[in-house]
Amino acid sequence: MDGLHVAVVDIRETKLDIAAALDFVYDPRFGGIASFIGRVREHNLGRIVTGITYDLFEPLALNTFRAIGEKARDEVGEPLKLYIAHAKGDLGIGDPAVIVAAGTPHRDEAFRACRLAIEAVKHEAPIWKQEHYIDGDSAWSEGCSLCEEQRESELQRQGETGHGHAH
Amino acid sequence: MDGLHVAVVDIRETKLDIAAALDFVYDPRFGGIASFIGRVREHNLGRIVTGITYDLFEPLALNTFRAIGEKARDEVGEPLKLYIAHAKGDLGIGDPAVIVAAGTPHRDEAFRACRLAIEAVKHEAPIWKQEHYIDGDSAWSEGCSLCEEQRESELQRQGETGHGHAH
Amino acid sequence: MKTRIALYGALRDADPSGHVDLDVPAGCDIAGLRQLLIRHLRQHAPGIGAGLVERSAFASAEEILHDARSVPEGVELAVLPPVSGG
Amino acid sequence: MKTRIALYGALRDADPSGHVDLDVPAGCDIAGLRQLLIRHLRQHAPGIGAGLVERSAFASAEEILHDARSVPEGVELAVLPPVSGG
Repeated sequence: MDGLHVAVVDIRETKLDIAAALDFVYDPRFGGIASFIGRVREHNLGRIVTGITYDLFEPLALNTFRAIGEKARDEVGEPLKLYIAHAKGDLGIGDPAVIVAAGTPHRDEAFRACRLAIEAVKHEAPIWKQEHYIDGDSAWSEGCSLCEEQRESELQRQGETGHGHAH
Repeated sequence: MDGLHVAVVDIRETKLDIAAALDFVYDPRFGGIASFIGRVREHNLGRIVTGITYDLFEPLALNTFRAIGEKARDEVGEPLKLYIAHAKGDLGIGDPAVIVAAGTPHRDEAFRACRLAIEAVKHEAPIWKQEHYIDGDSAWSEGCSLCEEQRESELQRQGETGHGHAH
Repeated sequence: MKTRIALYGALRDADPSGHVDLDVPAGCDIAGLRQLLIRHLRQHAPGIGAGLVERSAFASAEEILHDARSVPEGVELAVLPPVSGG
Repeated sequence: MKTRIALYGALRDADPSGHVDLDVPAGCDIAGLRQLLIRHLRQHAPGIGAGLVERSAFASAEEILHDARSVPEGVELAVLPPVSGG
């Protein structure tokens, strides 16, 4: 789709760039630009984090981002510009891991497109986070299954217990 | 409140700066940063706009921004950093008129604080927009009454007709 | 007492000075001040509709003053037409 | 046929090469491939629980392949543990 930019950014080569994201979604027709930056936090589940390694299955991640763009356009309608970029590799505390920016004529559509996109990136894109802790230990995060049968039973369990995804 | 930055920016002196907003809400505890930029659009209600003049009652606007910060903190809890800045003066197409950025540990709180703040800035702060059109005409926008009695009857009318605020 | 009321937004058209000065009787409340302003504008700025002032709020630099509040003494006020920021 | 399956996330620990090669009978579906992978890992990477593979999806570079799909011939696949991006 036009007006969509998707990227996987190897952070050995370059950083995620919010200014580039905002430039991409700029349009004289647009009054509302909503954006989200996900950064590496120094704590998770009570443990002190020193860094995160992101692993991605790149071609499918990019395909997934494109599909998310189509879904956002179906959801909020035209015109829309959307930017989705995710980091790959070893990140330190405070480094941006993901950037989503959405530009639309009015703000409600921009917020909805931005939120829809970041939720889908987190729950649908083939990306894995390995946390490194201050004690030298590392662990791959508990994640969200992409397997249809598993997703259904996970969603059902969430409905029963009233818990959503914390991640 | 700590972690709150509010500003009215006279654009004869300087521009609104999204990078400054994102720097302000940075915190190693925060994984989610949501932001909104409102820009001048080239069209409104079918007319071609060439620019906008923003008039503000500054001391009360800043007080209102501070109250919005408290409300956001009550709504999403601690920790939260919030940045609210609105432009004053003559803006061209594409110029940023308002910037809101919210940083929190997780993304849902960041989105909610950002959205709450921009809605309140639009509906509660003493700010007026004069649109300039390509035919040389100008008009102050229809707005949202700050007068208690009027607000109640306006909200009631919206409920009856099912129309929300377009602005 | 004399009370100065600063004008904003569409109400700036009412007076190029950016304010109006009204004679306000002691004990007047904001609802009364509103009527005084409507009367003043009818005479000095007939282009401004009474409806706009009806939909406007009065405020000090600190807060909105609703209709039942007394007009504070010696304080410059502002009249705020419906707002349209963002 | 031989099918190469690339490993990601926690499943990378199953083989330092980043992939496993499985002998897949003709007509095998993804559900069958999953059982073959579980059996392979039980033997070669006993540290990987079968539960993780149960919760993983299989995919080509273009799309997720659900359980009823046939294993495509001559295509490298990937096994995707539960995701945690963002």
